[in-house]
Amino acid sequence: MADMRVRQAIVQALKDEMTNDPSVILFGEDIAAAEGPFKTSEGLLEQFGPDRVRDTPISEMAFTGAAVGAAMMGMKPVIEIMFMEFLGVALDQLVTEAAKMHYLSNGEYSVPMVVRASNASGLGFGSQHSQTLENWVNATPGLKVVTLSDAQSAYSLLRAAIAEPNPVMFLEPRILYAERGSVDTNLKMEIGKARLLQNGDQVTVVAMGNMVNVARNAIKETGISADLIDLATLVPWDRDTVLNSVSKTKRLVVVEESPFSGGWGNEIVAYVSTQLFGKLLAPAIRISTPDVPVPFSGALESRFAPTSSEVSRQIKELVEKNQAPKPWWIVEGVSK
Amino acid sequence: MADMRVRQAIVQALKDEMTNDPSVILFGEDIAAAEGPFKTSEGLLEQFGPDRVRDTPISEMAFTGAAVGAAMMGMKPVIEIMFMEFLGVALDQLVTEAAKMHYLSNGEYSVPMVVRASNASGLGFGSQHSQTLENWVNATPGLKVVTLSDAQSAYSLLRAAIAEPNPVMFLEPRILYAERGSVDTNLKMEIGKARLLQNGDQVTVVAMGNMVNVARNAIKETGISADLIDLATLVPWDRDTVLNSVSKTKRLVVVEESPFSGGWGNEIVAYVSTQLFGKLLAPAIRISTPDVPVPFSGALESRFAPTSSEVSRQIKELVEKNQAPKPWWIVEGVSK
Amino acid sequence: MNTAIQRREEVRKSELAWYERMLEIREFETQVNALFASGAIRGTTHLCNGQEAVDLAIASTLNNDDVVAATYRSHGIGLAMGLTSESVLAEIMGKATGCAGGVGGSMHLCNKSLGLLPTSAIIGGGMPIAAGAALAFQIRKEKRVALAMFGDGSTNIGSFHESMNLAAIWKLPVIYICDNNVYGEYSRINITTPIEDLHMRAESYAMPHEKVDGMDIYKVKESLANAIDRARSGGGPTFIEAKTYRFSGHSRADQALYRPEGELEKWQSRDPILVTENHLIKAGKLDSSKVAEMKAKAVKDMETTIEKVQKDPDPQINAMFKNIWAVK
Amino acid sequence: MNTAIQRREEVRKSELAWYERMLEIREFETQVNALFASGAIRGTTHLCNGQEAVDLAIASTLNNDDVVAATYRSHGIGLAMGLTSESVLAEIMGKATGCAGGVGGSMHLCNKSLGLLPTSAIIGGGMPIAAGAALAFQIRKEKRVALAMFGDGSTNIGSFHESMNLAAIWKLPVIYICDNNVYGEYSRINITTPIEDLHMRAESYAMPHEKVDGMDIYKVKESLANAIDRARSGGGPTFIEAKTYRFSGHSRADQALYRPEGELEKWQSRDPILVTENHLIKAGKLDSSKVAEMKAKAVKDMETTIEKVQKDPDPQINAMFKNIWAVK
Ligand SMILES: Cc1ncc(C[n+]2csc(CCOP(=O)(O)OP(=O)(O)O)c2C)c(N)n1
Ligand SMILES: Cc1ncc(C[n+]2csc(CCOP(=O)(O)OP(=O)(O)O)c2C)c(N)n1
Ligand SMILES: [Mg+2]
Ligand SMILES: [Mg+2]
Repeated sequence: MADMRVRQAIVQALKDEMTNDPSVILFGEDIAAAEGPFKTSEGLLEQFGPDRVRDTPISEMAFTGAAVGAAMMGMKPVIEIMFMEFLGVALDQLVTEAAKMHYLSNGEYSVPMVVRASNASGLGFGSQHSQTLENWVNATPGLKVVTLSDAQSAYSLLRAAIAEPNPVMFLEPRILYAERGSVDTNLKMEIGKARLLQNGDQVTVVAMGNMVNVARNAIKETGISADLIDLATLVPWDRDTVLNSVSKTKRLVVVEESPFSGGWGNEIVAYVSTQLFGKLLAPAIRISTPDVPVPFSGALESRFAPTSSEVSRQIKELVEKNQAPKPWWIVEGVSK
Repeated sequence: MADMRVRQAIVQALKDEMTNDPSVILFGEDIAAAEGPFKTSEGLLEQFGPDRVRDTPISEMAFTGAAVGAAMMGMKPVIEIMFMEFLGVALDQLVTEAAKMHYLSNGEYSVPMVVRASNASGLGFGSQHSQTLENWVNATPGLKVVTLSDAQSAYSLLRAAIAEPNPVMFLEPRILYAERGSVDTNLKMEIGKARLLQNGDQVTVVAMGNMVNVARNAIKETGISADLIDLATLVPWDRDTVLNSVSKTKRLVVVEESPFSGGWGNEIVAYVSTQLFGKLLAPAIRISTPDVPVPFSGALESRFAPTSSEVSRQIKELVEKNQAPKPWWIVEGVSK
Repeated sequence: MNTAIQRREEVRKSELAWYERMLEIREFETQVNALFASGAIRGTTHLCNGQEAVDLAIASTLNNDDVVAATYRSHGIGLAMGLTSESVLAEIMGKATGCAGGVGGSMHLCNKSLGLLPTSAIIGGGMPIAAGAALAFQIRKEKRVALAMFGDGSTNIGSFHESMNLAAIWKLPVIYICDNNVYGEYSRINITTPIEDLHMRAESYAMPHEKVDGMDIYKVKESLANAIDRARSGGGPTFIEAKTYRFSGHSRADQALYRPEGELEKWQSRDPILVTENHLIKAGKLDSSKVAEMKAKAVKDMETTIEKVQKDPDPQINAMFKNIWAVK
Repeated sequence: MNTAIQRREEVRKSELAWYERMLEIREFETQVNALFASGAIRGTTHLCNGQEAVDLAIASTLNNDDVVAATYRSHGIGLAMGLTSESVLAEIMGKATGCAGGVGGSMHLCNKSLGLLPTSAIIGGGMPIAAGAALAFQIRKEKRVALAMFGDGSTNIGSFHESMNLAAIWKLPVIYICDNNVYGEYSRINITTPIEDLHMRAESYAMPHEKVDGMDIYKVKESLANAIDRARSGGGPTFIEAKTYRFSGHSRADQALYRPEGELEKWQSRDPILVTENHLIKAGKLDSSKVAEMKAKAVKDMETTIEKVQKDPDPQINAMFKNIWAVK
């Protein structure tokens, strides 16, 4: 067990996989000599040399595509998309090429690559550098999607992602890079398995990324007895764990940092509502961001993603009244 | 009232808007001299000249961005992305630039542009030319998303999209281009309004694009009395119309051509399940594609998107048993 | 040795096999066109008539363990590299026996043993992938090369620029070869592109480049051989522009009525098959009776192929669910 | 006339105003840096120290109704074009009084009356947008031009290539100006780009191009004026590479320790402010006491600005919900 920051856990995972497997290579913008804009590749150039750790030009399409090609030739590239938004200039290679290669080659080629990308709000990076954007990669058969929520999952899930024989989108909420946590480097986590972080019986709270931490605090504030599930993998998500939990608690709250309209939480709420029809005590609900671009000003951004007080208010109301609470922007009447 | 093919309705809408408003311009690959790969700009170069109707290089990022810039200067560009997949090389301009310009300019600039794109399966174009991909543009505050389902909506919704002061993603299921229908050129449709196509009381069926037609046939086959709603606008979708209908019928079926995991129908099912909790007779369900890339072979592709027999089977089962039916690939045990 | 590799060996060893293969390809495309017209094939298809010399040059000059990232205009390169007519036609017809089991179709051919990566239907799709394959070879110090093929119109996509730059700065063993067949879909290259000699674009990346007569397999091979040598010996990438011409329309529906008068005929007088034929006749390796015999054989073989493939089974429904996720 | 336009007129009319504005920008960036360091500002910021000549050349040479698509490195061009220090600082501090009401931040400045499009934080974001603005001017036969600014590293993004090609083939009245400040983030340009003179890339598009000393506003203006003339008279786009240097790190956290020894100092000896100063002194428009006075004023003004802006109100919570959807 070691205490480390999330960014260090990422470095450690990369280091351990690179040590074990010479086919693991890294590239991205300023990840080598500068050790990464978020210091997530500290020491790796020095340890593994310039062949395996490379700085790229500002060419996301080219280097994402290069990862596809290298992976098809048996390497395991781990590339860094500095801010998730930059996939907007390179999405083709991930969704339309990488995800379909195994299929289109009749199973002959596979694409064991990992695309790491920082995402989400909270640090004052503005509308074009703060989105979550899971939708861009969701609903793409052939592509797995994973999000870290703490140092342990950073370490264990990134290792699992690198070991995967399929392309994996690995999302790293930027706001967590500096967070500390204890890491057991022997702990394995499986892609496709949710993490049941906390046990309770009144409500199931499902979250991903930093919303896991927000939800944890919110649950504590309410004093309500809750199952807290870190979904961790969005594709393919762990239907069993979620269904089992909600079958027990009979209430579901999804806490997500994505827009009220169209966010990934709809998938969870819809599936559970359909499957457990007639068995729930309260409507399954989502706590999300409002339908707005991420605002810069701290006065606004601090309320953009669900806060623990908003989450605790909604959980409390749901459990007490068995009715769907309204989001804060409706309650406060500020969205019109 | 005129009888025309969907592709002709598109031409007519473009022509009428271009006649009314000299700021409407068109560009895209082979849309001018060749009159469009799907003949959706027939006669327009001849009528409006090469300044307003332009062929572009194979440069989706550049010409999508050019539409953004021209729109900000007061033009109304309508561009054609031949196959929706090609947005994978240009998504940035639509989602990260166009959709946020009004916000980031404090309301000073607006971006009245339309991106037309053909999408969906059924014609043997294979995995990289047959996807629906609504997710790429969903959940993007500032960007509207519309899908035509017949000649009338092709005409009326395209005109509405061009008149919109915001960027609009206008989706055209390719398989419908040759379909005929009667078109009233005086009929206005509003973006954001669903179309209630058929009235019934046992179930509400919500669909978009060609699935509207599939659903219509399916309903007929079952003999069940159903509300059929063409959602038409995905962002912002018409919550009122759907809620009103389901409040009446107490059953909801969403028929969508997008993957079981992550498809847009989750939004509808989740919202309705939450809002009408305790008021439904049966679980709200989705009928979707399986989680596979679009296969080429006719033997496979013919079953990829929901068929009318699959839809009627599921609707019947839902109405009769008030339980969620299993999709065909589970029933037949072929997906493992 | 599987049939595909055997067929590859043929074109790597014998000049006559180039000619034979070109005839096979031409007949294949002719019949595919007819099958489409008759409704026996669905979807779309992009014929390579006029461009066979480039396909054969690539297949016969690369080693078996080199790799090729090609495009939707894939039949010629697939057959040249060694795919059998049966497996290509079956793929185009969506049969279980197709080289991708029928899930790919005309735009997506593939064969790992030949180094034919799944061909991409997205403009610019294969260019960075080839760079990445070359990166793997470079890191592992293998003397293999990757090659990306694409058309003239594709030199206007961002991926072209980024891939060329990346390949150049990393000195990757990759060859970019542009089949300049004068048209991108229905647009003549001059409508979309302000320069004529596309190979000059390599200057932006300090990358060696060359223009070559794409109708003459001997010339294309010479140029390719130099580029391959350079790549294998650590000299980095090369950009080759092969001047060819698309004898058919862009895809099946296209009659290519937009061509300036006489353009097609001018280029047809330099038909790559004719050019090869003349070479071989001059070298005493071919005569007119042999030509007639080989042409007749190509027609006959294709008849047999069609007959066979038409009886091949469709994929079973569970084929749709296979090969989505790789397993360790 | 609003203050912003008045400020724009100043730099369009007087050489001394260029110098004054450069001092203002330099002091602005110095104080922004300090405010970041002190924690008074959140997020990130990209200073333009060393690049002021290009900003002023653009602002003073373009007409008021021309438009500029710039980047996250936006403070200098914003101030040069006429935004007040208050409105820029307020934006950077997320105040309601910011030029984008505080929702934008350091990377997103905007002012329609000045023709400053919302600056983009995406590499390559503004390049096609500028082409599109120019397209509007061309179609409406207005004699306006659009200009896109970007850095050296940004010439490796696909959007650069596509935009240049589109602008060239359509002969759009657009000017592409590359601030080659030697670095893209922490990477020296030679690490990512195989050629040194980036303007040569315009050859791929048969586009006129020029390299210019970016530390000398007079030279940049001359080059720009030619390009603008060409654009206004229907001659199409131009690519200008201004050789400058980034005196600061890439963004606030960056100490730029990766610079080769002496490089910064070499460039600092050609500080654009110094170069302008020398020009003006030589022309008799400035002397050392005036210099001292103007510098002191810049410092004083910025102090006032900071004091004022710090007291400005935060946006109200409903600001988050405004201006998402345009209404007819
Ligand atoms: C990103 C993208 N944009 C557009 C298309 C549609 N498209 C298919 S082929 C083609 C023309 C390509 O021309 P060229 O590069 O000259 O190749 P050729 O077809 O002549 O072999 C176009 C525009 C596509 N497949 N991908
Ligand atoms: C598509 C995209 N990729 C990467 C980035 C991250 N990024 C921001 S600034 C920058 C360096 C740009 O360098 P250059 O073009 O030289 O401009 P400069 O910052 O020197 O003005 C990078 C890589 C981005 N904003 N957008
Ligand atoms: Mg071509
Ligand atoms: Mg730079």
